[in-house]
Amino acid sequence: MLTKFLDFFGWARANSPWMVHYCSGCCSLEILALMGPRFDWERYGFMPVPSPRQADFIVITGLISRKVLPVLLMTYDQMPKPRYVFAIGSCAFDGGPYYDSTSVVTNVPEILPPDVFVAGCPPTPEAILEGLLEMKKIIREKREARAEREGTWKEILKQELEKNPLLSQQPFFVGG
Amino acid sequence: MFKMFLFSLKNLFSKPATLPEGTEKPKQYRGLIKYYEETCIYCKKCEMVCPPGAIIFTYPEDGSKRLIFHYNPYLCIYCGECVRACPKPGTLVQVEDTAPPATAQDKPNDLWFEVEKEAVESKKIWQEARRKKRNK
Amino acid sequence: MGKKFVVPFGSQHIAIPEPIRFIFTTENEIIKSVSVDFGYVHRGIEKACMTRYKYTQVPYVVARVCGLCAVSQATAYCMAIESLMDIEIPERAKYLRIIVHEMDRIHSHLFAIAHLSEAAGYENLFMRVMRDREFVMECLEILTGNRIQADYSTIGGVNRDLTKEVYEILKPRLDELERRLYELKEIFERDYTLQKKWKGIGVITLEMAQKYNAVGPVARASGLATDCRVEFEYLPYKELDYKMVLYQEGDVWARNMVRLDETLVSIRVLKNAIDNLPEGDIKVKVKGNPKGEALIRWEAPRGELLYYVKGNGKSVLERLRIKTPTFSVIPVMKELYYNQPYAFVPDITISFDPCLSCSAR
Amino acid sequence: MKNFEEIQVSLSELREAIKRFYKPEEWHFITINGTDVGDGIEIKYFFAAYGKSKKVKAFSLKIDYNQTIPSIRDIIPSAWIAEEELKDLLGVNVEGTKGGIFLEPDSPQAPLRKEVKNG
Repeated sequence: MLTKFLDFFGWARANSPWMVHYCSGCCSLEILALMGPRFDWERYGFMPVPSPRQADFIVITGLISRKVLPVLLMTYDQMPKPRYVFAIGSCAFDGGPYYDSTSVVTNVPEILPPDVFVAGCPPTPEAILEGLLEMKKIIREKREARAEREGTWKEILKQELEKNPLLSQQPFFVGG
Repeated sequence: MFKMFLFSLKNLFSKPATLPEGTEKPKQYRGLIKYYEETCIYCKKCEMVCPPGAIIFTYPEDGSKRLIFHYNPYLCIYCGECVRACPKPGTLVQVEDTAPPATAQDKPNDLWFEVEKEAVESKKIWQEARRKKRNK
Repeated sequence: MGKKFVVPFGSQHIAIPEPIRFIFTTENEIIKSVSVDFGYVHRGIEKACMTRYKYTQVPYVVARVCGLCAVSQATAYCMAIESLMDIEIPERAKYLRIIVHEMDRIHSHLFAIAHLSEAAGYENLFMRVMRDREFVMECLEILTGNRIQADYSTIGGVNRDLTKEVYEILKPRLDELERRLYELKEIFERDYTLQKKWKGIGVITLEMAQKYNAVGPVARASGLATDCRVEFEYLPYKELDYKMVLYQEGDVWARNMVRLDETLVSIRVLKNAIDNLPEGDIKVKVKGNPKGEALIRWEAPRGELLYYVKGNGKSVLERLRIKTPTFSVIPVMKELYYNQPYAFVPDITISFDPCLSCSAR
Repeated sequence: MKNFEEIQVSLSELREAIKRFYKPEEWHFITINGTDVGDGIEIKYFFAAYGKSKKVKAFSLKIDYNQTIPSIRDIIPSAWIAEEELKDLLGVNVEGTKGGIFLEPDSPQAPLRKEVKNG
């Protein structure tokens, strides 16, 4: 009986995954195209929300630079569990064309491993939608997010905060 | 405001703009790279021109000339520069498919980092083998 | 004299599409001082183009500077190298470049309009503009093979030809888009809510635009006539009945209307270009390495784009400098916030159509 | 082929020259560009004429790595952004810049210098 009831939560979550819109690269345009009427992701229950506090998953759109990494990790830190990571674009994979640049984080999959990764430069909305449906399955089966299991993001965030204590004094910051 | 309201009313009764699931892609899409080994001359021009380094050749241990082609669809930016750089037309072809979404089980990045390491190491072994062959 | 509050805006914020950070000090909701930090997406493209990539590879890398104006970046770089190496490209390639470049402008402007209407709380209009934008996105995909990163221009010409079948698909779509855009213009001109929300907000006067060197639609909305398509003749815009759009008001509404009118002008140029496409090759072969220095000023969707290239006879450039349009409007944006109520900040910010991943490079 | 006019100035006359030349109604200040040429840094101030005149002018000067250049933001108020960039990416000392807009403190400073290697 109890397990059935818990299943209900997975089903409910999977049918209304909300996203925090975290844009850092040019792939975020295709996410906006998804919001439009032509690809219409709301028919599957996806929705952008303004605050990470309400979000179920975060989208890494393209590259992550060093300066933006603490912002990303803090945004992720503020999300309630269970939380999932969705990454699109070659830059999120290995830095893409900037793989030897000194100011781009090339090991994002180690720091914050995505649960679903969609390739492309940028991927088409159809491909992103396919990936999102894949993630719906993961939420449905209540698999643990990969970032919680094997990511090193907690240590990295701690290091970043030690390096730059001003970050933690932001009005909306709650450490975790 | 009234005009917009009229448009909205009209939209209620017109055909939806949303593409239904499983709509076919336009034919001209630039997608994955396909490799046909029969005509390859192993000049490695594609490896040199690729901006993100999504094409890597590893070297066989026995020192033969047939290099092994590796291609990472998740790193590729689909610019098509390798196809244009290829001196033998037909060896590399750009098709319309895209890479399927990768989940945690696939771990494409870990495998790829191994290939990158292997390319450096196997080159040394290959050169050694070549030298031995030549000395014979 | 009220109490002072410090309000951070960004770097992760729902109203702005990309990471930029403003720290406003407000007094009774009126902004008294601003500090701005914008280099969140710095990724060293210039350095990579100066150390690792050959000059023939660079067009594909600089296209990734920005998603919305990817075509402009690559085209501007190619034209800079062509003027440095004295390459004359075929007439057909010039027309094809105009076609793709104007399509890029249309989708970028429509995106900005949609985003601005969403910030005004007009979700219905956002959906409508995004729906119209898909017409041109599909045209781009059919013509170039990708919706955003076209990778169309290359040094010495373009990569793909416009075939007969593509022409058959493009033509009706553009007609349909034009009809819908005229409807849209009527809405923007007449709508009561938008007039209330946008008219007289965030006014940039002509003197201010000149003093802070504004570019692109921001400058043209204030009556400052600056448009590189008119000033320089790299591509045959004159033959295609191109006219500059000028508004005098300088407020949020005028900036929006400049963008909307420019899309209409672009469609006219586009149709003329498609109909009068000359026959011939699309590419010339390029030999040798660049030597010397050249610059190009080019009109990207957001304004003036500067590419400065310096070569020293090797295959890797010695210097590549990209000055993107948003980089130039940040000073006037910062100045505009003074003595404005905090509630106007999202509207003013988005009316500039900021692209920070451009300006940080 | 060079397609712009270049005027050589020295470090001491730079401010005076720009002050005499620049009129906001006629000239559009584009940007400042710095190039590491091996034995110093070449700095160019680009201006373009409004209207149909197709003119681009550049004031250029060459400085040593540790020389300080004067700020021009009281003449051209929008120049601060380009000066901050010079300071961050090329390590040029410009009066009145604070730095740190583009780079993190722990990443290599002045990445556009020739001695800084990528990767």
